[in-house]
This record gives sequence, structure tokens and C-alpha cells, in this order.
Amino acid sequence: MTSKEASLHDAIAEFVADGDVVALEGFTHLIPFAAGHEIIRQRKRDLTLVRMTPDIIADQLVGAGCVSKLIFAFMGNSSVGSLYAVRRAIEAGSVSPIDIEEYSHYGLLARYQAGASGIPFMPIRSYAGSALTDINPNIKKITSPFDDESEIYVVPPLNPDVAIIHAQRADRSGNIQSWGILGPQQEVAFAARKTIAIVEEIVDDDVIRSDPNRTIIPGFVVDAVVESKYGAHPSFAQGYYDRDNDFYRSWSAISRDPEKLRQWIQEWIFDTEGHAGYLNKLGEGYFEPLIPVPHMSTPVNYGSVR
Amino acid sequence: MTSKEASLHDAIAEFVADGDVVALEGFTHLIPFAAGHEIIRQRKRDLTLVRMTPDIIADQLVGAGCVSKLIFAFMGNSSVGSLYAVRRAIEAGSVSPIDIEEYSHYGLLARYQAGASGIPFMPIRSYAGSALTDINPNIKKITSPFDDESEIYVVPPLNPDVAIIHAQRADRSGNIQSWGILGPQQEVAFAARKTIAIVEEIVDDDVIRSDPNRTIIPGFVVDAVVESKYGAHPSFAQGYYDRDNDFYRSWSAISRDPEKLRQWIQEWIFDTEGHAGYLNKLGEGYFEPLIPVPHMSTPVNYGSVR
Amino acid sequence: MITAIQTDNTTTATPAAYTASELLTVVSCRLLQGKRRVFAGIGLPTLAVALAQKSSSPDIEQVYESGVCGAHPPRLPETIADASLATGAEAILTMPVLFGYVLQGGWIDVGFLGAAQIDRFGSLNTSVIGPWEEPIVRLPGSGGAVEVMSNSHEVFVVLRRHNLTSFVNELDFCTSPSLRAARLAAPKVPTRGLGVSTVITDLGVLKADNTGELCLASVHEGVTVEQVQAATGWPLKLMEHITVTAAPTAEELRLLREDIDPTRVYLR
Amino acid sequence: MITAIQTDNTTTATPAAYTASELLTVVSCRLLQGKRRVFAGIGLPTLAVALAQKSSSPDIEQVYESGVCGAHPPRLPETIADASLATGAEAILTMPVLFGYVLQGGWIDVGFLGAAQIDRFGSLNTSVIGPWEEPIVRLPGSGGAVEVMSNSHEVFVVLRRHNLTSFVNELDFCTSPSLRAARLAAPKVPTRGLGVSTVITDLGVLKADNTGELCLASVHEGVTVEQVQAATGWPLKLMEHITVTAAPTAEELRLLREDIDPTRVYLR
Repeated sequence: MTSKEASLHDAIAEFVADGDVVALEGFTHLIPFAAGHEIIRQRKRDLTLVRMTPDIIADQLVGAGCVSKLIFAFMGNSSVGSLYAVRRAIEAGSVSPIDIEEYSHYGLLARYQAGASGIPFMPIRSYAGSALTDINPNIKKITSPFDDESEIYVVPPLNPDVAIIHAQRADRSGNIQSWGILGPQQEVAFAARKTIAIVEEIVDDDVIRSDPNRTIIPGFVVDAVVESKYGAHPSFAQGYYDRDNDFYRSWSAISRDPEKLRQWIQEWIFDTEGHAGYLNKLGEGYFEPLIPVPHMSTPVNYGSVR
Repeated sequence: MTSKEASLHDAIAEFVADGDVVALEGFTHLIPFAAGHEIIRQRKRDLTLVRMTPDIIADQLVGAGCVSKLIFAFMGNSSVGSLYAVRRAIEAGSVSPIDIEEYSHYGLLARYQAGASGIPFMPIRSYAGSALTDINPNIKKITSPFDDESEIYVVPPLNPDVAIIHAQRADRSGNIQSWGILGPQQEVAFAARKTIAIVEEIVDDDVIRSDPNRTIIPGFVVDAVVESKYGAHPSFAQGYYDRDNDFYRSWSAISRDPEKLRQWIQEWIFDTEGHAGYLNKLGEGYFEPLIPVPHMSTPVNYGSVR
Repeated sequence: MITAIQTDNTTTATPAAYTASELLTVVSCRLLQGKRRVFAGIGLPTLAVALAQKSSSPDIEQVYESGVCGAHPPRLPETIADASLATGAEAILTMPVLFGYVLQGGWIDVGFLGAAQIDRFGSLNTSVIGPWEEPIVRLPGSGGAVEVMSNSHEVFVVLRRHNLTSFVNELDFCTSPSLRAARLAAPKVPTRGLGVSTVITDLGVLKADNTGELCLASVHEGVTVEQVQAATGWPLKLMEHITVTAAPTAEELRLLREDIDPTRVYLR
Repeated sequence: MITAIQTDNTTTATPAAYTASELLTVVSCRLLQGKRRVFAGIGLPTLAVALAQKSSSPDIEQVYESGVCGAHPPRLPETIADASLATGAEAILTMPVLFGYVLQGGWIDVGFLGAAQIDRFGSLNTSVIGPWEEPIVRLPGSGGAVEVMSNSHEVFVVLRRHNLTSFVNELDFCTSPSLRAARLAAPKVPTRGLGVSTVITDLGVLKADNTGELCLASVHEGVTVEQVQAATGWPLKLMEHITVTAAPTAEELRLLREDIDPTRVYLR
């Protein structure tokens, strides 16, 4: 099988173009931070950023001026703070530098599902009475052709130009395996025209093939697979490193002040020249306290012919 | 957590009533044969049998007179024969003892998905021009409210009274783990009002909890969990035993002759008094040539707090 | 003047021997009695479920928006994204299964929600203060709140600050509509459950009457009915019998402080 | 009389040195050149893909209806339910992902189908001989055929017996409609791909012209054009240049017989 291995630089350079609709997904877990930083480093512009839960990565991309539109369902820095760069933009109102398009979690997830499935809409059991239907023309009501002629809200497909996700491991042909909280990664990869997968490690085919049910995205859906250890920092990779809660707590103080934010982006992204530089700057031993004690799954037997 | 462990006899006696809509699922793999036999043994009547791929188990249930309606997408004994009891019934035409309701695979699967999701219909990208739309009023066309006003076919939810599935392992609270070909088991379990899960082995909680991503159905969806080794025979359980292809090949000669079929059901189901009796009758060592050589998954690390 | 009538004679800790967080947790826990499956994020609801599991409701289960079911974290998770929620859980479901099948399928008995604003029938605003197009404060948005509201059999809302800013006559933005608002807006869309049945605040507990209107059901010790009415932005109706919240028992406090949150991650 | 013109001068095995199954497999394999992802069940299509992988198209992938992708079975699977297809595969997808995302998402280049009856534009009957309500012979039904037909970029149909029973002017039942039938029946439902582009039979190969009508494109050695026309239940049109199928090469036969199906599970 053809290798799809690429450097982070090359994957972003080749598959992310100015003006693209780019989905960066990962639900609290496995957020593709290194890829987001590389987008900033390459000074991509006018992106429509799609993310169910815009968090620090969105604050950084908006703060760096890469984003002209944000499609989202929940924005925040968990319970420890706000996304001040995003808020400054949105709270500017009519002079905001970014447009927003707002859903609930399942509303946006259902758009990925419809996009992956090639269907013109996906019905979901909510939105009746929500003001989201007033401000978002993509949430429409239709009538069931069955029985009671009940009505239901539907959302249209979303097919990003590029999906960027992070996972624990893959082989060179891009079969992606992940465990722990899975998020909408499978849906967005199938929905997108191109998919970049960043992984903690590229492993031998045999490892992947010893557990095919663990593959969440088959290789044919993936256009580039990038090995980038700690590429989800400050979020986490189940079994590899825990969440850097100190960093999350420190973010408000940075993001609240536009000048501090600008300095942070300069220092940690533009000046680091790649993810390796970012890790160097964090310093040796930085991840030690975040590495969990091993807790292995009990192997299952797939059986082999006699 | 409350134990949901039950005997096969009690699970069928308690949760399957005459007249019920009963889904027996498993796509080539993990077909719940022991449960089907127990339904025959308990002489359940007037069942609507739902199964994407009616095969020998359907032939047996129809042959034993348990079924008054069959909802399906593909009926057959793989490449080795026909289901003669089912065919005799259907080919009787206007005097057929059973009604049929026919879909394609995704049409029926989408009905489970809609049933599990509480939505009035699920859109699918096929059926335009198919005569299935003429003979099945559950396949209807609707107009998209978006953009181009394209049309799409939809199917309504299906919520069986009972879903019966087979899996490799579970804990006593009914968290079901399965690997290999997964079939529509997750969808039908969530769609059904009650779910009976038969497993090769009930294992300690720790085994299940060492690999939570392997759980396809959480315990709260399961009403009874039954340990019944070899309960999928003559189909297979990945890693436990291979398919009994000899049995599948022998079926046509039995099923083609109503008297032979009657005798087989008497001998192998009514006279065996339970799955243990059926296994006894197969004889010691029967499964030896079907047991695969171990081929274990590479464990993954979930990590534990330091 | 209406006086609150204490109807509960459980032995209570001495007043002020517990914090507001502890009180809200204990009140929430008691309201969970008889419930089976709770959809909740990290924070007070998690504490309430943990307390229920260790006291009145050993079989109660918490389901997380991330898809984690039957979590058994060795220590209290610091965030919803804590790796310890996944390790040792009974199941981690995919997101389509969690939202599509678990929530929409009607498997959740009680959904816990918070909000910046709540109205008389339990509609919630978590999107914006001021107009959506010209926000004064941009809030996080719905997340899964719209789905939790529409699909749980009932919803408990926990609000740490009962005041005129949060209990409003009219929401700036209706993110998650009450059952009543949903039915008025789209009568042919099927609904499920009761919507917001219960609101737990630092002053007392509101419960929905049979029209869905939130009415005062109990006040905490030292709080008067008038005080709650004055802190509510609509003419707050009263249940026929208003109780005084029974204070946390010594055992409830011991469980919370020693077993469940010894490092006081949430018991601020 | 139209004479078939042999345009292919590849070295061929001596006539009758191969079976009909071998010929159909080799013809199918050659038609797969340049294709990437093939949706097929067990049988001739699997052999054709295996042969393609070992000869002209090392990167071609087979996707199974069961959700198995990138199977590496140590021996040829006896049935689609062979456990050896799962062990060592690159991915096993859930059924909603396989049907919803892989098929409906348009990831399949070539879908292989069989049928009891085919019509002039490639509509297929796999449901019933006789009326649906009063069947003479009840057939298996669609399975995933309707979805494969609607969602693959093109469909190859393999029919071992080219005769008037299977090549009919009018189907008893249209299970899986041709692209043309789909568009006529429901012009506003979006379609994808070409429908049936190619039919491979024991007599020759039919290909769709630009209206979608199946026309004779090649005949196998020893078969005349008239013979194929007589075996077809509609006035069979001819492509401008009709070739004679190049016989299997010695290397193709060696791969099939020695490497791929040494126990002749499918090479009946």
C-alpha cells in the first residue's frame, strides 16, 4: 500500500489553502494543537474554522488572524476561563472580523453525519422553540411523510475542504486507531474532501492489523498521516499523556490581553519553527508528570486459521 | 450494579411473548441460534421476525410455525442453498402462512437507526426506481427543504419489542463486548424495547472495564444477559469457534423436505431440552476442529493516574 | 407574610457548618432518589451523583456527553476531559451513539443543566447577553444543552446565584427552550419528558407545577420566601406547602468531604 | 454477418486450456485496471480483485459488505462469513459506517453485482421470478444491491449464464434500478456514477454506451456475435468495434491456480 506519511509542514502546506473550510476536531481529547499551530505558522488566511467545541486552539487561530468564519456549538476554555480573542471578535458585533454560525452539539455532529452520508439533510429531535432556528437558516423544519405527519428539524450536510484530527496511532497507509473519548473524528473524516491525521506514533502494519475493530478511519479516507508526538498538547492523548491543566488555567491571562496574546503566538508558534521547536521550548522532562501509569487493555482473541 | 444474568430459558420466557416483533440479529457472524432454538422449544407463536439476512435460523423458526411475518432484506443460506421452509411459505402466494415486508440492507438498517434515534424517518440515498417502493409503503420520498429542493427516500423507525443478539463477552450488568464483524447489533439493541444478549462468556467487570471502547452496548440497554457457550453455532464467534460450514451445506437436504425438517426440529430442538442438550447431542470434541489458533490483539494503554 | 414551614425533621448539622456548594450538592442528591440514569457534566452534578451512589441510590448511573458510561475514576476528575474518566469505564460510546441513540432514544432520566438566564417555564439562555448580532457578553452557546433539554425525561437546573440577572422575565436569547416554549413554537414536533422540573439555587428549590411554571417549593435555612421572590424576575408563584430545606446530615457531609471530594476540587 | 475482430495480440494459452470461471475472472480482473476500491462479495469478484492485486493493480482494495476493509486472509475465504477475513484486516467498520459513509459517501469505484435477470439498461432483479405477490421462485432479495447500484461510481455485473432467462426485455421485478430507471422514476433524487457500465458473461462483455444501453463490446473465443444476440432478450446493439476476448495468459492462470485458489474453491 502507498505510504501517506508526510511532515506536518508539508501536510498543512499541501492540503490547507487560504479560504478553505477547515474542521479541526477532537472532543476535549486529542485536539490537533500542533496542526493548528502549523496553520498559524504558515499564515493561512480567511479560513472557515469548523469545530464543535472551539477552545484554546480556536482562540489562537482567531487571535493570529487566520479565521474569517467560525462554525461551532460550544466555545469556551472548559471551566477555567473564556476565549478572549474569540469573544473580542464576536463582541465587536457589526464590525466583527469574523462571522459565526451557531449550532448545538448534535446539530453540528448531524451535519457531519449528513455530509459523510451524502444525504441532503439529517433529522434531529430538538430545536423546537430554540432561538438558534431564528439566527441559523440551516436549521429547518420538515414534515414526516408517515402516519401522524409529525414535524422534525433537519440540518444540511457539511463537507469541509479539510478535516484535521489527532489520534494515538496509525500505519503508513493511514489506518487510524484511537481509544478513549472518540469525538466526531470518524464523521468529519468521512465528510471532508481531504483528511490529515496526526498521530502520536506510526506503527507497523501488524500492530494495526492485530486489532482491526480499533481502526476508526480506514486508510483510503486519509490523505496524509503525520507522526507528531505530543501533538495534542495541551490537550491529552489517552494512555500517552494527560491534559496539561496548568496550561489551560494560564490561558485566560494570556488571551485577555491582545498584546500578551500576540507575544505568546510570536514566541511559541512563529519563533519555534515547527512542533519540534515547540517541544524544545517546553523543555526536557516537561511531560514527565503528565505521563500516566500503564493500564493495558485485556487482549482479545481474533483467532487464526489452523 | 444489579446483575442481569439469566438462563436462556428464563430470558426467552420472560421477554418474548406470542405476537411480539422479535429481531434476531447478527450479520453472518454471531447469529443467535441457541436463542432461536429456545423460541421454538417454548412454542412461541405469531411472531414478526425481523432480520436483515434471514438464513437457517429463519428457516427453522418458520418451519416450526413460530412466525407470521418476516421483515428482511436478504434471505438465503449463503452460497450453498436456499431456505426451503421460508420459500415454501412465500411461494404459496395468496395462501402463504406468512406475510413479508421487504427492504434492502441499508433500508432495514436505517429503520433500526431511526428507531434507536427516536426520529420519524431516516433518509437514504437509494430506492429511486426500485420496485421495492411499489410493494413497501414504508419507503417514501420527500423533498429537501434546502437549496435545490432535491428529493430523497426515507424509511420510518422500527422499534422491535425484543432484540436478541449474540456476542463474545459481557459482564453481569450487561455491558456487551464484541469484535470481528459487528452487524446491526448496536442499532437494534438501542431500537428495541427489550434486549436479550447471549454471550460466549460472562467475565469479570475488570475485563470489560480494561477496554471500554470495546463495549458496543452499555448495560443499561440490556435486560437479560445469558451465558451460552457455542450459542451461535452453526454460525461463528470470532476467536472462539469458526463457522460450521458442513452444517450449512447439509441444510438444503433437510429443509427441502418438510418431513425431514419436522424431524430435525423434533430431534435437535424439542428433544434436546435446552442448549446444553443440543451441545451434548453434537458430542464431545465436536468443536475441536472449529477452534481457531489464538491470534491476540496488541493491548492498548488507557493509562492510569499516577 | 408567608412563613416557611419546616416539614423535615432529619437530624441536621449545625447551621453554617456547611458551604453553599455542599448544600446544593446534598439537595441535588436527594432529588435524584429513584432516578436511574443521569446526564451531567463535571461539577456539582457529578458530586451529587457520587453522593447518591454512596447513599440512597447505589444503582444510579452517570452518562457523560463525551460518551463515557459507568465511569469509575480513582479520584474525582478535574475536568470533563480527565483521562481517568475513560480508564476503567464500562463503556465509551461514539458521539453519534451518545447523541443519537442514548439522548434521542430517551434513555436519560435526569439531565443536569446550568445557564446564564432562566425564565418562568425553564427556558435557558447559554448563548449571549444582549442581542445575538451585537452581543454585550458572548457566552459559550448550547453545547449539548438543547439536546439534553429536548430528550431527557426531566431536567434539573443548578444555579449558584439566584438573582434578577439570572431569573429573568424574558431571556436575551432562548438557547434551550422549555417544553412549553417548544410546543408553542412547533406544536407538531414531538417532545419528550417534562422539560425543567426542578431548579436548585442558593436560596431554595423551584419546582414546575402542572402547567410547567416554576414555583417556589422550598427555601434554604435562613432564607425567606420574600427574599426569593425579590430575587426572581417574574412574579414567583408559591407551591401550596413550602418547606425549609433540611440541612445536610453529618453523614452526607462526611461522605462528601472525606470520600468524594477530599481535596475540595468542587466543594469551593 | 458481422465478424469479430481480434485486436489484442497478447500471448494466450491454448484454447480450452482454461475454464469458464477462469476466463470470467481474468476478464473481470483486466477491467479493474486503474480502479482503486472495489465493493464485492465472495466468489469470482474476490478472485478478480486478488488477481488484480498480484498483477496489474497492486494498490486495489476490496471492501466487504460486512464492514471488513483491507482483508489479508491467509487462505481464500470459503464464505463471506469466514473468520479469516476479519483476522488481520486493516479495519472492520460498523454497518452504519459501511453503508452510510463508505457506500453513500461515494468511496466505491466499482461495485460487483450478480442477478437472476438483467435488462437492457442494467436494471437487476434479485427478488422474485413471477409476480412479487404470487412468486414462482422467491429469490434472496436485494441485500445491499440497491445501495451498491445507487452509490458506486460504476457497477460490474458478472453473469455465468448468458441466456434468454437472464437477459430479459422486461424484469419480473426491478430490485436494483439502472441509472436510467432511477432518473426516470424519480428525476429529483440525486444519483451518482454510471450505474452498470459493464456486464461480463460466459459469452462476452457488454458495455454501456453513452445513453446507458448495454451493447456488445467483445465476444469470447469461439463465440459469434449472433450467438450473443440470440441469447439476449432484447435487440442487442453492437459497439462499433467488437473484439474477441484475449484468452487468459499463462501467468494469469498460474497466479489463479497456484497462488490464489489452489484448492479451487471458486474456480469450479
